[in-house]
Parts: sequence; structure tokens; C-alpha cells
Amino acid sequence: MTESTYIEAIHAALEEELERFPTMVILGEDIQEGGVFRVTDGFLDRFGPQRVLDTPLAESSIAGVAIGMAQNGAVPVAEIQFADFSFPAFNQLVSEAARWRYRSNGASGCPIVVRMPYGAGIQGALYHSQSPEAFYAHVPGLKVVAPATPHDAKGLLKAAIRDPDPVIYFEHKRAYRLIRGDVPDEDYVVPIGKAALRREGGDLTVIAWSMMLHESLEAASELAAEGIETTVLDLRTLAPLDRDAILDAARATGKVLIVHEDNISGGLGGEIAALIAEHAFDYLDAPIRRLATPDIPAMPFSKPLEDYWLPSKERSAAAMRELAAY
Amino acid sequence: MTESTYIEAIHAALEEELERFPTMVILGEDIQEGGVFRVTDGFLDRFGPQRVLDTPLAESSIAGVAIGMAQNGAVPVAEIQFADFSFPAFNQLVSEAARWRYRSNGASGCPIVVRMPYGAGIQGALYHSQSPEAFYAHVPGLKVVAPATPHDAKGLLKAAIRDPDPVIYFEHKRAYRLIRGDVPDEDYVVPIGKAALRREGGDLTVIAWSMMLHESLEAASELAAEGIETTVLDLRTLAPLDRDAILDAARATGKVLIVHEDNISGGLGGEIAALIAEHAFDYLDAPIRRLATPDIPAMPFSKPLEDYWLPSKERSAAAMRELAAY
Amino acid sequence: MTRIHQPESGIRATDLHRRMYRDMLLAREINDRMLILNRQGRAAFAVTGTGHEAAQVGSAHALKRGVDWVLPYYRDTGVMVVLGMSAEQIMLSLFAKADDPNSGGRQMPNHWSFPEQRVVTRSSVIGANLPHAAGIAYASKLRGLDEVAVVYFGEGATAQGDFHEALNFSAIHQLPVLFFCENNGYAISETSEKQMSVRHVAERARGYDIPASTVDGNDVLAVHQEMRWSVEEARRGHGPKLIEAKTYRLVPHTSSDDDRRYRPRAEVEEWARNDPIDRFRTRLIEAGTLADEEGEQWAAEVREEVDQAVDRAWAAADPAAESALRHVFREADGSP
Amino acid sequence: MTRIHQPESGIRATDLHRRMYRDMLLAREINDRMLILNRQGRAAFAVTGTGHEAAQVGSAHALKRGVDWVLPYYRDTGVMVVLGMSAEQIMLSLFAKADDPNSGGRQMPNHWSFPEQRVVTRSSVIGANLPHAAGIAYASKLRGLDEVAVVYFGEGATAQGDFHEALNFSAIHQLPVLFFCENNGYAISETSEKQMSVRHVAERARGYDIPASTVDGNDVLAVHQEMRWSVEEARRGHGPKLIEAKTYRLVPHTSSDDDRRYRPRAEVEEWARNDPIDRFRTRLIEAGTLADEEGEQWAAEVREEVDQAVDRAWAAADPAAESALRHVFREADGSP
Ligand SMILES: Cc1ncc(C[n+]2csc(CCOP(=O)(O)OP(=O)(O)O)c2C)c(N)n1
Ligand SMILES: Cc1ncc(C[n+]2csc(CCOP(=O)(O)OP(=O)(O)O)c2C)c(N)n1
Ligand SMILES: [Mg+2]
Ligand SMILES: [Mg+2]
Repeated sequence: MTESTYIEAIHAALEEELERFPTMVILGEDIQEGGVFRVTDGFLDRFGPQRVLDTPLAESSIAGVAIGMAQNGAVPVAEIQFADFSFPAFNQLVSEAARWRYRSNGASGCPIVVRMPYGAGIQGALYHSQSPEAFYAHVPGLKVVAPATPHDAKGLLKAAIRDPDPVIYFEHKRAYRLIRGDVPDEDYVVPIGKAALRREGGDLTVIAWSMMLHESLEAASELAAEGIETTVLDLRTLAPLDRDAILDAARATGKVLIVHEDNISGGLGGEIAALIAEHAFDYLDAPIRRLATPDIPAMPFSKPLEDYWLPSKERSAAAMRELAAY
Repeated sequence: MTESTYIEAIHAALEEELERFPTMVILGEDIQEGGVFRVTDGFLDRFGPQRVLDTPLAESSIAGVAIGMAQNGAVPVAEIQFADFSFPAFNQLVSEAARWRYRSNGASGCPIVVRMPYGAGIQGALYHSQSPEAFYAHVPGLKVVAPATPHDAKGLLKAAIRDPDPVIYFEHKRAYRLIRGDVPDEDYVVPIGKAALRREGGDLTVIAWSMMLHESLEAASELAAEGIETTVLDLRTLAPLDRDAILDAARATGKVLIVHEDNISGGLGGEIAALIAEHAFDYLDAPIRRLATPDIPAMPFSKPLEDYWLPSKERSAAAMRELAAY
Repeated sequence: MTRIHQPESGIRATDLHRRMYRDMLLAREINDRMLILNRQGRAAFAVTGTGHEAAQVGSAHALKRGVDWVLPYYRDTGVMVVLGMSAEQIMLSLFAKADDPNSGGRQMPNHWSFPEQRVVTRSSVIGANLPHAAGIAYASKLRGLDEVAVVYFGEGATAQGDFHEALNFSAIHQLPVLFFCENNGYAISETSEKQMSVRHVAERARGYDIPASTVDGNDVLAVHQEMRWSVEEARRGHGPKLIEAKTYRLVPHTSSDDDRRYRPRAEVEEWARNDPIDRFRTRLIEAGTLADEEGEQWAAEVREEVDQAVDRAWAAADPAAESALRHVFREADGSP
Repeated sequence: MTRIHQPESGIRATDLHRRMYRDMLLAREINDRMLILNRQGRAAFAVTGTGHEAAQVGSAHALKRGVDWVLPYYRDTGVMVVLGMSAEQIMLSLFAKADDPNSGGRQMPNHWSFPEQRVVTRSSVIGANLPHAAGIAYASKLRGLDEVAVVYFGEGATAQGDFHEALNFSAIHQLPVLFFCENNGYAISETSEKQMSVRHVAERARGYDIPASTVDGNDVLAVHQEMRWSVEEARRGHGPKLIEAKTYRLVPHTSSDDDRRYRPRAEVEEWARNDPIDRFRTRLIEAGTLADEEGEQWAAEVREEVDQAVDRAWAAADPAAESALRHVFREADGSP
């Protein structure tokens, strides 16, 4: 085990997989010089410009070219500089990558990975802060992951690269240098599709992922001091959802809070709540609560507006207390 | 009142609004010759090629050009030939139209209408059958409507055209010639944001829209013969949701079934279920049920596969019976 | 940059020419039959390439089968015939049968996928597969393979953003890709003046410094010659090319379309007089490559072949209903 | 199609030239100050146009204020100065204050919106506003108005599908749009060879038959002359034009960027010797349009103006937290 930051874990996963797969190609904007977040620092010298490919400023072709590469023996890992800029590539991801296997009746797959730095909290304003996971998690044929820890960041990225199907990999940009943790020294993967129980407690259940997991865990510690015991489930994979883990965690306490950064209406929290309301109904002791950002078009730039907008540890804790008291 | 088909109602709304607004422009592919569904038949001769505009085969610019027109005194009503082809325009709709007012701090709006023929049941296969409403309904700043009747088709289209904000208008292609109904002879609008109670009954509540409303109403009649009384709510507007109507309908019976054509995971049904599970929890007598298409990438072409895939009146009825008996 | 190729004056009596003629006949027969089967109510939908056979067969015969990658579009019955998809397989697709090699009945007819001939699956979303061709070619280059990728599309597709992005990427990396445009003058009802401000699709390639040519798409040999040269160039590492084959569809856009609403009959009739199959037959007979009676005999053979294909495909099994749930992701049994 | 304009040899001492010089000075001062304020920790983010002032000021002065539509991009401090956005207003935006006219502190700095000067709001999504310009121009034409729309962007933006679709649409309808590209050779770290296979952005216009020119973007008069002619042409109904102004940013991409990683210092220094403001001052002084001491005095005035702007903006109110919920849709109080 070695302690590393979230971004180091991603860097290491890419590096080790570039070593493992001689035809792996990473492609995106500015990645040769290391990328705007320095995730791909040093790769150009090590693996050369053919495998560390600077693309034109054109996201639809970043995704589309990756799809083509995957048909012909390359292992493409595309980067969308900010998840906010994945929308010009939406058609490629939804109509093409996601349906490749289905429409060919299983004759061929589309093993691409699309990395998307995402999330708020760095004053990125409307177009450098979004959490568009709900769009992609709604698309059958796409797998969607959103790791919270360096361990999972590395293990899920490796799993994504080795997966035979398209995977959208959401890496939280606020986590890059903020979140540290132990990472195994040997090769490992974290299986796609499995949530992780981060804390167990009988009073209520919080379901979260990525940065909101950390806020929720901090809130849970705070509440523990007040005698409220919380189960915290880290989804990790957002599609396909780990239904069993979700339902077990809901049944364990009968009270559920779901926390996410995306806006509330139509966010992934709705799907999770609906699963619970259908399949764990008899266990529920309280309304299913969601804490998310309000229905406004992404985070404003102004710091007071940003603070107002983003769910914080404090707001998590308040919602949890209220639910525990129900 | 005059009886007309769903498509006639849409045609009439466009025609009357083209008369009313001298700078209204309808734009899209093949609309000069009447459009692939004949919705815009006859308009070229009547209003000329500048106002009835055949665009290049390029959906991003259809939306983008409409956005520009709306800034400069035109009243654009764009057509995406099939809702399935709206994904190349996704960025324009989500990043641009939806945020125009918000990001200008209210200084300017983006009054466009984007009509999208959608829905399954005509053997349109993977790319001529989709119901992508959940994507758009998730976007703050967009209004989304999906009328079920000729009356609403006309009234909601007029409301959309006169609305100061961007509206996505989903018209069901299976409804075009199948659904008939009375339409007022005088000018009227159906307000965006208001659901309609189509049937009242104390045993259970069904929430649906567009073609699934008709399937549900037929199922409800069938069940009535068996002594099961159903409340049926027609959402009509999918964003912003009519929360009061949803919660009232849920509270009225304590048992809710939501039916839609879109695939289940991340579909709009999840949001509706979540609203109910949070805000009408104490009234619930049964798990909230959803009947939707399975999580596969859109409808297959083969008739047996299509039949297997699409929620039918029979499957609605079965789900309703089961819920009533809970 | 734009040049109209004239075919060589003397056609040599080669097997290739006979083969091409036969392929064109078969493609035409399949095309026509698909539309008839739709009119008879036996096929829910048909989209055909009647009139495009010279462009398709001439170009596809310039490819190395099993080596080059092919991304045809929904009109390209002729390309698929050259690549060895049988009439029966195409009819299995038309009837959406379980054994349809393209999609097992999941996609509309003519949405090709034929892995054994390196034909990759495509959607109905026009323009979206052009970047795929660029990506395939990039991988060929990366891996040092001698392959070329060809993507087929109509002139309408050239209005899409993805067209621009694919050409741009291919030109920057000098990839072995051919952009083959079957310009039939219409995108459903819209004439090409509504799609572009230049006369020829070939002119669109200028903004990328991609060499481009316009050929008579109803002249199978002219197409073939231009394509051969371009494929060789691409294979030699000289980068992408665009070929525009000017042609015409002699039929409605699809079985759902009524082209009488937007095309003058006189125009259709004039192009019918320029039918690529008639033109080629005349030349083959004049050159002595084909005997008069052979032409008739082949036509009869092809009809018979398609008759049988239709019968067998019609009798084949539908996909099992629950199979609709399969292949969303790779299954444990280990498909690719 | 591509031509490099030489400025006229003798510059006439006009008010316009003095005005332009003054605007360039102010734009530069604002640009530099924004970056400093960021380095001081007072501004969370800055993106500036240092080095682009000639291209921006020269082109914007060719527009009819309040009549023509302007869609500038994030580097276009100079365009906004010409259009009359004050240093204080720009600083309100930098500090994300409630009275920021662009977005009330919602958007990053330099995401312009200035309805009174027909500057429409834009996103950060590069390329996406090019079709907006086409739509605006279509409406002008439809309504018979004498307006021109100008959209500004970098050479990186020309790789986007929306660039193609916007040029295509504008050319087909011969719309009064100007596509003004500030080609500074870099899209963040990527040189223009990674964006395109042609040397000049102007060459990209060939595929649409859009007349295009390449001008020395550090020569304010050359830019101005080319722009004036193009705007007049567009206003006369002669359709769209593309102008490529070759320039250089003398600063990092944004406050978050470290350009030393990808740009040789020698290159930056060479361009610094070609600073558009120095060049113009020399010429104005040589021509007697500007007195030596005036130059210094103006510089001092501009510094003072920006000092005060910063102080006032800094002291201004933040937006109220709950105001984050406003203006998702039109409010009952009747905004536009
Ligand atoms: C993105 C997208 N938009 C619209 C359509 C509907 N559509 C199908 S074919 C077609 C016209 C295509 O014309 P062209 O590219 O010239 O090919 P042709 O059919 O003439 O061979 C259109 C608009 C589509 N399939 N995809
Ligand atoms: C669609 C999209 N992709 C990526 C980005 C991130 N990004 C911001 S500026 C930029 C480079 C733009 O270069 P260019 O167009 O040449 O303008 P310049 O900054 O050089 O003036 C990139 C990649 C973005 N804003 N939008
Ligand atoms: Mg065509
Ligand atoms: Mg640049």
C-alpha cells in the first residue's frame, strides 16, 4: 500500500495500462502537454505522440474516432476536457457507442473509455462544474462509474479499460489533490457494478458517490458524536446500479437520504428513490429524501451563489438529523 | 368544436400561429414539401420559402440557428425530423437554449420551440422510435410538453410558440392519424405546467402521458368492468412537473403506477416516483410501481421484438390489477 | 481539384467487368424486390439503391476483401453484394429474421454489419459514422497495417458537423481513409442546393487540402478506376481522398416516401435513360465482353436467385421475443 | 483567396486612429490588471486578450453600434471596450458582482452579454455560438433590416462541427454574417497544425465558397480596413465573409494555465517585439497623429481609470445568495 492522491491514482492507472496494452491510445485536448489538470503529465515522452494523441477541439470526433479505433484493435481512452463539453459528443456516446453491441446483435462491441473530469466546487461556473451523470446513466449500453477514493479511482479505471463495453468514467476535479488514500502496490481492479458500504449504522442510510460521499461521511462522523448512527453507501458505479446493495442499505435502516451534485429533478437520485419505493417499500419508516442542487442551469460563478448552490457537509448533516428524527 | 386528428391539430396550430406572427419561421428537414409526416403540408405555398425553411441535414445548426433567430425578433419553430436525431443538437439545446436567460441574468430569453416527432409502435426500429423526454426534462431552463389529445396538441403548441422560454414539444407519431378528438374552433392555449385528470377512481392511480395515456385509459375501462376504479392523470407537461397534481393524485388512492415508453432506469418515472415517495409518503398503501420499456437501447425492428418491448394495454391492465390487489 | 473522369474508350473483356455486371444485376434485382415486397405488405420497410449500382459496385471492387474496412450506408446493396452478402442474407434482414447477419432483425433493413468482411455496424444517424472510419484508419496506421477504410454516404450527410470533424481529423493525420459520396442530388426531398453552397461535394474537401474528384457515378468503370487509384494512394500512405460519384436514385427515398411530390417525372425519366446497368450492358456487348443472350440468361438467373432467397428468408424463424434483452453488454458466453 | 493586406503607407491623422489607440491602451490595461488581480488572489479566474488588441479594436470599429450584432469570445476585451462596456463593468464581472452587466456574476469573466450593444450571451462551449450568428443574420434578412452579425472565435473553434454547420448555412442563404477568427496559433497548448491541415483558417472557407482573407492581426489599420470592406459587402447583401487575423497571445491561456510548458520563450519574445500597441504608437507618432507626451499621458489616464474601476467594482455588492434561483424562466415581473 502506498498513500497517493486521487489524481496520482488516475495517472498511475493510465500509465500501467499503457504499459500493459501496446495499442492503448489516450486522446483528447492538450493531453500531450499533460492536460489542463496534469493527469497525463509525462506520457508523451514515454509513449510517443501516436499513443498520446492531441485531438482537434472537436468532442464529437474525439468520441467518434475512439469508437472507430476500438473496432480495429486499439484500446482508446478518450478525455473530454470537462464533462460539460461532452454534449457535442452526446450523439456519438448515446447513439453509437452505447448501441454498438446491441444493434450488431452481439457480433461486435465498443470497448472505449471516456474520462470526464466533472463536478463543482472550484468556481468553474456554469460550464466547468456540471455533474451530467444522470444523462449517461439513463442510457442502456453505457456503463458509468464515479469513484470517490484513490483506491477506487485506480481500480475502476483499470476495470473500465479492460471492460469489453463502453464506460464513462467521471473523475471529480475537486478530488484530484484534495482526496488522499491508500492504493495497493500490485495490479488490481475494482469491479464495475458493485457499490461499497463505507459505514454501518442503524438509524439511517445515506447513498452518495464521489465528492458527496466525502461530505456525507464527514456529516456521519459528526452525527455519530450526537448518537445518530448512519449507514453510508458509496455507489461507485452509477450504471448499471447495484440494486442489491441499494435495497439492502435501505432495508437496513428504513430511512434513506440520497445526496448528489446534479440538479434534483431528473437526477440519478430519482431513480434510486424509485427503486427503493418499489422494492423496499415495506421496510420504509420515513419518506425517501433527496439532497441535491436546485433546478437551475448549473453552478454560478460568484462564490456566494456557489456556496448557496452546492450541498455541503452542513446541509447533509441537517438533512440527516431531520430524517433520523422522523 | 370540430373533430380532428392529432396531426390536423398540430397542423392547424402552426398555421394559425404563422398567421398571427408575421416573423414566425418554421425550419427543418423536408418541411417545404410537407415533411416526412405531412405536418407542414401546404405551408410553403402559403407562407413562402423564407418562413417555411428547408435546412441542411444538420441538427445542431437547426437548433443553433433557431436560437439566433429568436434573439432578433423572429419566432422560430424548429422541427427535428425524428426525436432520435435530436442528439446531434443536444449541446445547442442543453448548453445554449436552456441557459440563455439564466446566464444573462434575465437580460434576454430564448423563445424557441423544437418539435420532435417521437415514440414507438410503427416499426421504426432503434433510431425512429425513441422517447428521449427524460434527457430534456432533466434540464432546468427547458420546458417539455407531450400532448396526448388533439385538443392538447393544438393548445400546447400554441402555448409553446407564445412562451418566452424554450419549449421541447414531443408529438407522438403513432398518434398522428390514430387519435381523434374535439378541438375548439376559437383560439385557445393549454397552459404549460398543468396536468389533466382524465379519470377518477378510488382504487389506484395511473400517471402517464402521450400514447401511454391512451393505453392506460383503455386498461382503466377494462378494469372498471371488473370493479376496479382508477384515477388516471395525464401529465401533458413533463417539465416543470405539475407537482401538486401528481401528489394529489397519489394521495387520492395511495397506490400509484407510472407508465412510459422510455426505458425504465433513469426514465421520468423515477422522478415522479421519487416525488411521491418524498412528499406523499404517509398516504402510500403500496409500493410505487413503474411500467416502462426494459433497459435496452431502443426498440428493435422485428415485430415480435417490438411487441415484447412496448408496454401494451394488456400489460398496463395486468400491472394495475396487481397493484389494486396489493 | 474537381475533374470529371471519362472512361477509357476501349473496354477490355475481362472477368472483372463481367463480374461487376453480374453484381450490378443482382443488386438491382434485390433492390427492386425489396420495394415490391414492401408494397405487397410482406416487408414493413425498404430502402434501396436502385440507380446507384455503378457507383457502389465499381467502388467496392477496388477494395481488398477482408483487409479493407467498409462502412456502407443504407443505399449500398451493391457494395454488400460485392462483399459477398447473399441475397438470402439481405432478405433475412428485410424480414427482420433471427439469422439476419446485420443485426438479427433488430435494425431496419440495409443497416449493414458484416464482421467477416470488416463491415462495421452503423446507426440511422446520418454522418455519425464518418469519424468511425477515421478512427479505424488511425488504428491501422498505429498498428502498421496495410489497410484502407472506406465510408459511403450521400451528399446530404456532408452538411453534418461530423463530416467536417472526420475530414479534418483524417487530413491532419494523413490517414488511409476514403470518403465516398454517392451524390444523387436529393436528401429525401431537398435538392443539393439546400445542403451546400458549392456545386460539387468534391469542393467541400478543399478546406482540408484533401484531394477530391467528381466522377460520373453511373459509369461503373470510371468509378472503379478512380477508386482504385485512390485506394492505392491511401494504402501507400498518401492520406485521405474524397470521391464524389454523381448519380441518381430511380426510386423513392424509401418505401415511406412519395417522390412524385418533389421530383418532376421528366427528370426521373431522363436519368432512367442513363441507367447505369443499361449503359454498362451496351458497352460490354459492344466490346464483346458479354454476349447478348448471356445478359438475358444472367437476368433470369439473378431473378431465380432472389426468388429463392425470398422464399427461404420468409420461411426463416423470427427472433425469440425475450432475445430483445440480449447483448446490451457482453454476455458471459464470450462474444467479442 | 488568401491575401495578406499591407497597411497603407501614410496614415492620416484622424480622430478614429486616436480613438483606436486609446481603446487598445484601455483594453490592454484591463487585460493586464485582470491577470494581476488573479495573481493577487482577488479574482478567482481571469482570461485575457493581451496581444489581440489590434485585431479586436480594429475590427469592432468597423461596426455600426447598436445596429450590428456582436458575438465576441472570451479574449475580446478590446471589442467590448469599443462597444462601450466600461472598465468598471468589466471589473464587476471579474469579481462576479451583482451589477455585472454580463451575467450578474453567474458566468466566468469575459463571457459577454450586453444587450444595449446587441452583444448576445454566450457559453463556454467553443464553437456553439457560430450558428447563433447565422440565425441572427437570417432574421435580419427575413425582416429586411440592414444589420450585420459578427462572430469572433479562435482558430481552435474552427475544428468544431458547429463551425462547419454555421458557415454552410450562412453561405447557402447568403447571410450578412462575418466570421472573424483571431488566429493566435494556439488552442491552449495545441498548435494550429493540430487543429487543421491547411495553413490558414481562411482556407477553410473554400468549401463553402465564402470569400476569406488573412490579415496581419497585429496591424490595427489593416484589420480595420479589411473588416470595413467586409462589413459593407455583407450589408449590401453580398453574403458572408471570413476574416482571419493572425495574432498572438502574449500571456498564458488563462490564469489557470502555465504556457511555459508548451511555448518557447524566444517565440513569445519575438511576438512581444511585434506588440500591436507599440507598433501602432510608433506609426501614430511618426505620422504626427499622436504626440509623444500624449501617449504617456493617456497611459496614465487609462491606469487611473482602471484603478478606480477596480476599487469601485471591488466595493460593489455580491449577488444575494438566493438570487441563484432566479431567471431560470421568465419571471412574472416581465423581463424580456
Ligand atoms: C441525423 C439525421 N437526420 C435526419 C435523418 C433522416 N433522413 C434519413 S435519410 C435523409 C436524407 C439523406 O440524404 P443523403 O445523405 O443525400 O443520402 P441519400 O438518401 O440521398 O442517398 C434524412 C434527412 C437521419 N437519418 N439522420
Ligand atoms: C467545446 C469545448 N471544448 C473544450 C473547451 C476548453 N477550451 C477552452 S479554450 C480552448 C482553446 C481555444 O482555442 P482557440 O479557439 O484557438 O482560442 P484562443 O483561446 O487561442 O483564443 C479550449 C480547448 C471548451 N471551452 N469548449
Ligand atoms: Mg442524396
Ligand atoms: Mg487560438
